[in-house]
Amino acid sequence: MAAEIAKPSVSIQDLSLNFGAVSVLQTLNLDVAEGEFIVLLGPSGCGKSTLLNCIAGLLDISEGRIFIKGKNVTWEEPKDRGIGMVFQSYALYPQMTVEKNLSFGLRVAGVPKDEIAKRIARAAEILQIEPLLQRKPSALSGGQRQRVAIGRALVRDVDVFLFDEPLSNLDAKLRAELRVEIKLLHRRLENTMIYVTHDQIEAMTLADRIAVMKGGVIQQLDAPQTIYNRPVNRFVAGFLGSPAMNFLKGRLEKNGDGWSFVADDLKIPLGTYQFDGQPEAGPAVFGIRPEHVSLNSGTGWPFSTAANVEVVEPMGSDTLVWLQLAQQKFSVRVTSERTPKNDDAVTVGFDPMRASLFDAENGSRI
Amino acid sequence: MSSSQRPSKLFRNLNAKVASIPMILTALVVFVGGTAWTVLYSFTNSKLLPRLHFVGLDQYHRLWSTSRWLVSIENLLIYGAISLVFSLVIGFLLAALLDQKIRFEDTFRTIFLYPFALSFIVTGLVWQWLLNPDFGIQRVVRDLGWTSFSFDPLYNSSIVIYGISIAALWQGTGLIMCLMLAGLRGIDEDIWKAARVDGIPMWKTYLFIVIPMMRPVFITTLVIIAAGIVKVYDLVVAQTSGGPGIASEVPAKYVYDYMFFAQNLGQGFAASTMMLLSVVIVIVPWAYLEFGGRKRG
Amino acid sequence: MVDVASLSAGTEARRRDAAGPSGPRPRHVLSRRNIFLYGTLIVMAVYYLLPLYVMIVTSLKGMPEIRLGNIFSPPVEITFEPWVKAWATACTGLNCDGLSRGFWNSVRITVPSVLLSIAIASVNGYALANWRFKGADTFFVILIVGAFIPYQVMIYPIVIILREIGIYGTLTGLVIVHSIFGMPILTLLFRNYFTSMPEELFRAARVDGAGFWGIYLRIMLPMSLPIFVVAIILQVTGIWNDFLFGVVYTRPDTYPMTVQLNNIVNSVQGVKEYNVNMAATILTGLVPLIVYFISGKLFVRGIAAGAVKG
Amino acid sequence: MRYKFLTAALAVTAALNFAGPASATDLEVTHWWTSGGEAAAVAELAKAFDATGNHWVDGAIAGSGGTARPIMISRITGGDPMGATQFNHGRQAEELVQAGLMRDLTDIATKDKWTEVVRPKSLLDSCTIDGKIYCVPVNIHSWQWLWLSNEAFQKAGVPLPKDWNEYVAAAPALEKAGIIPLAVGGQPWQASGAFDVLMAAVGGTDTFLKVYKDKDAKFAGGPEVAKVFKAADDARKMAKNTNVQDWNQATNLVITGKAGGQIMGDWAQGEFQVAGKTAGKDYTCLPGLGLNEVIATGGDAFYFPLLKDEAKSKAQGVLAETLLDPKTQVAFNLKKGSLPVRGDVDLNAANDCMKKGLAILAKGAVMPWTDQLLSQDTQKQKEDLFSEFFAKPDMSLEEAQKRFADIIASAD
Repeated sequence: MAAEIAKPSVSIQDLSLNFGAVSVLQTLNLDVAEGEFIVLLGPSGCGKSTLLNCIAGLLDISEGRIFIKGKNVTWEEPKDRGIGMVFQSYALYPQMTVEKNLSFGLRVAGVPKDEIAKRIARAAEILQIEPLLQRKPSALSGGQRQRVAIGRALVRDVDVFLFDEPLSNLDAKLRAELRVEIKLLHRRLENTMIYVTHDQIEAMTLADRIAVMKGGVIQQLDAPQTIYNRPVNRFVAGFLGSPAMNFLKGRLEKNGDGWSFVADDLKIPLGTYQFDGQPEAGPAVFGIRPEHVSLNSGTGWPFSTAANVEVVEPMGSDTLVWLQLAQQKFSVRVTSERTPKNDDAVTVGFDPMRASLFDAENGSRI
Repeated sequence: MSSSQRPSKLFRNLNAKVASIPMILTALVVFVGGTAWTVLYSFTNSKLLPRLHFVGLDQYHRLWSTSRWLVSIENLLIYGAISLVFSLVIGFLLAALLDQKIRFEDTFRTIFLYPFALSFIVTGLVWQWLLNPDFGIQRVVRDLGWTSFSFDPLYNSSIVIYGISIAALWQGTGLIMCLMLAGLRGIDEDIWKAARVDGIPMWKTYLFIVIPMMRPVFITTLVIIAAGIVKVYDLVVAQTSGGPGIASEVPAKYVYDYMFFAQNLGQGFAASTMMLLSVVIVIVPWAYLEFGGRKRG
Repeated sequence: MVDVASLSAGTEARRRDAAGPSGPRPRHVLSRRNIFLYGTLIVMAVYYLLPLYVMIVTSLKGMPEIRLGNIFSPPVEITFEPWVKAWATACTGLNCDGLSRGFWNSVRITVPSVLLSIAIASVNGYALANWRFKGADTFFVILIVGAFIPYQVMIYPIVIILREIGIYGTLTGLVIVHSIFGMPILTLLFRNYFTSMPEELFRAARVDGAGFWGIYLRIMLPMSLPIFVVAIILQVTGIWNDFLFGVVYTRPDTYPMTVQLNNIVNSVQGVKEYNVNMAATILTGLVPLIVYFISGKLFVRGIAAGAVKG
Repeated sequence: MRYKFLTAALAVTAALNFAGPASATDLEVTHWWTSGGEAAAVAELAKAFDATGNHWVDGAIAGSGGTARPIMISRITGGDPMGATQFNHGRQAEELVQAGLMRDLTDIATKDKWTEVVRPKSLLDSCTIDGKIYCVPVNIHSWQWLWLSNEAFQKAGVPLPKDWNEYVAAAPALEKAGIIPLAVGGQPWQASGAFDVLMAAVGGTDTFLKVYKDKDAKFAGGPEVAKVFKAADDARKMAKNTNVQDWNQATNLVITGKAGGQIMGDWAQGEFQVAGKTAGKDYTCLPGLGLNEVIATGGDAFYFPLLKDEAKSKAQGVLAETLLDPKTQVAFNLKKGSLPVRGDVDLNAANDCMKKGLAILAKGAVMPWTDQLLSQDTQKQKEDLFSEFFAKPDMSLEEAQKRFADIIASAD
């Protein structure tokens, strides 16, 4: 996925944005390939929506350039950037029917009438909103409104779609449904899509690549699996995954040729772990996802140890088992059939190959 | 209210009913009762004191053949039209300007709104002073060398009502601006973004999207303005006392003058009944739509 | 931590389009938009400020200077004489104690009137929003329509009503009159505000066994500070500025300040003393102005809460 | 203030020597005398009343009778009466009396023989309703005066006119000198009053009575009255540059020589006096506009609402007698510029103009005034007509006279 993008659909170069003395985005670079589905993921306040607004031209940037389809659009008006945008609150014009909502921008732009009709018909067909065309937004359900909002982007006949948390206002069930629809839409249209969300499931399911953001900086830009399995720092590791990754505080020590992670009475040999560079001895954080740990499955693991069950949380198909490891909280995800009981003595085993080691100080992957 | 024959219903929500007694009394005794009383006595020839000596529609015949009443109605229409149009337009314009993420927004808003804190008496006196041809704007311009300059709306019969409107707008537009600004701020930021992405020019966004969205605000505002228009009285008294001649008379002043000054209560009641009638025609349907039918969502 | 490949691609592209625009869109301080925007605002601001300015400078001038000078020019010789006269010695008939007496009368009228009218209206609004009973809406519509009835229509009936109750001419009578005429708009404000509060709160309190007054005092009141502030501001300014009721329903020794202002300004003794008039005008407007300046933002926020969500 | 002048006087007389101990009682007295000269005059009444051991609580209501009267009536009908109040003529108090709200003063009047002291006797009739006396007249005010500024005529280089016609002839010269020929304030009653004065002076007493007393609408629309309208038209032209509202501001224009003259009642004299001007030297007065030297017997009167409080009722009696006390009469009327209601007082201190008035009064050349002849309602309609007439130069004489005749036709 790290291949160079020769002709990016959207290219952001050295973009910075300051509000007065507050730096919101810092020298940010991002290339999005033609037809790619990029998700900007991060906690609120990380600058993801701001970045999207910059791409749309709704916010003036402080430094840098933005290219869309190879054209420098840094100073262009939003309407001239060849983008369509879908908003969290739908932003439908409440006094207009669905049809008017879809056509208003086109009419203002002077698109011929039959062309408008054609585009609306197509969008309505794709989104299955034909029966709703004469209704006003107030007479639509949340899901229907969001379809119309998408439709408004669709009729603009543009190359790049921007989604600003489009599903956040919907309930869980609808959200899942529309998620699939957006995915289908992307497959059908093959447009470039940039999608902002704070929901990691949406990010994981939709994205070709995810850009995890924090503090106005892209922490990691990679395919979802890579981000999930090899987070570049502790923030990314902790932000993705539910239940969250286990973190054990301890030290990285060299013993003989190999390295091991030591925390309290625990000593984890790191023979199978792939270091990013040349490790150094010192304080470190050991992270491993609950589903990469097994319980009572023999001693065939590169590392195993005994522990007592503290709390059991059944989650339907799986169960989360909480233990104490090296005086620290540690969770293990097991299938429901193998659930232990409270206070059971168990054996914990895992392969450090699946773990992630982070610098204790700056949190970056070791 | 409820009759005592159905005690179970009567005692439901009893506290709420007890708490509403002042409102019910006000509504029934003062507003309905007072109005009915006034209407009833408008058919009498009451002079200084109310007396039930009915004279049919005499008072109304006389009212509509009195030139001062006709002038008053005409003035009210002009003043009303100016107030409605200009306070809505200026109020909205100011609000829209303030909504452009400008610097010193608070300062400007404070400046535009402060006259609203002042009474009509104060407003009238200040503008009387400013529009005084011997001391005010006319003199200042003349002193600058334009000696034929003439601006004396308060002393010119044909434009005096505009002079009053200037003062009224000064006092009242701040409030309208405030209402409009609140309305504008209540509009989803995303709507603006969507319109920009759609390439809709700002004025079209205001005209076709934002203003229609602000319909409730406009209605509230309209009603507030309309209420003020019908009641206009103190301002005229303070600024011109209806002069020159009868050029700036208004109905509320006619009512007052004939009730108390000419000691012809019947005539005053008839005039006020006419005012009521126009208010009722405009307001009742609105009030019922706005507050009566709609149930809590 | 940015993907290295993307970075290099970025560098590539940068080279490609080195000449293109970069950074913020050019915005000149003196752009046409800004000139129009601030130009309009400043012109309007001058229109709104001018009267206040003229009032102040006039009140600081002596009469000879007023007669000769220009109303906009600042006073050559500042004198506080007019202020002292307006406050303490201006005469109405034989009473030469200026506005000072009226000031205290206004305070005595305004404080109880504001408290009573707000107490009544907030309970009304609360009952209308949360405890609807049959017919409540009808009364409310009557009340709102009542707000449009010219006051002159009511003067006579109210005189009769107050006389029958036996409180005509008393302070109590005037306070009740203010409460009556403040009721429509205040009830509307409170009703809208309480309606906009989440109903779950109200339901939760009822489940907890709170009654009409319990919910009002313990749930609604503490959450309604903004609307109370608006109501207080509206009422203080409204009642302070009232002229008609003050003049009809009080006696001369309890005249409010506005009535005294009118008396002083209209008690022309020879020449109109514009400076004293202006000083008296400012003094009378001072209380509502101070209220307004102090409350500033709350005022605006409150209007949004009450009036707009109709 | 405006109504005070329209206030007709109710006649009455009396020299009261109210015996008996006066206990100190506060008595609120409402009135609308707030201009400089008026306030000074009221102070005399207050002083005299306080000297009886009671206390005059001043209830001045500025603005106009229009502002003040509703308050007074509201308070009387509303059950919160003041101790005494300045009021208009008998016709309006009639209803208050019929409602049983006013105090009958007959016993005091009889005891103190008011009928014998009050002069002219007609004043008493206006205070009498069904044979009972309900008010105390305090002065005689007459409207028919032309006040001229000597300085203005000097400046314009024309001799002082001796009557209205000469005055009209001198108007162009005054105008040329930058002087407003005639000052007429913006308050409606001033225009209406000026017209009535012209009616009495230009038309003559008979015309005046035929129109206002007999209410002969046909006559009012006829040629005799047309002459009066012609004179009113002259006045309108002469007054067109007056930019003031209040009557005393208009008087002030004359005092300062900015205007040539003013048609105004004798109360204007108080203003000249306060300004330190001397009759004959600084200003000149022409009763009856120099054409018809008659004095109208209008004036001010005090009414006493019926009170429950006995002490206050007693104080009312004291006030009633104080008002007619010869000393009070002199002090008050000198300040007020009006004539006393009793002939047995010494007015040596009176100035030129007052003496002219006294002389006419002594000759018995008196006539009733519109306030006694017309209802307040008719007066108001008349005011509306004439304030419009004076403010609108393009209103034709025919139209104005026709509307005037209509008002007279429906007058009561």
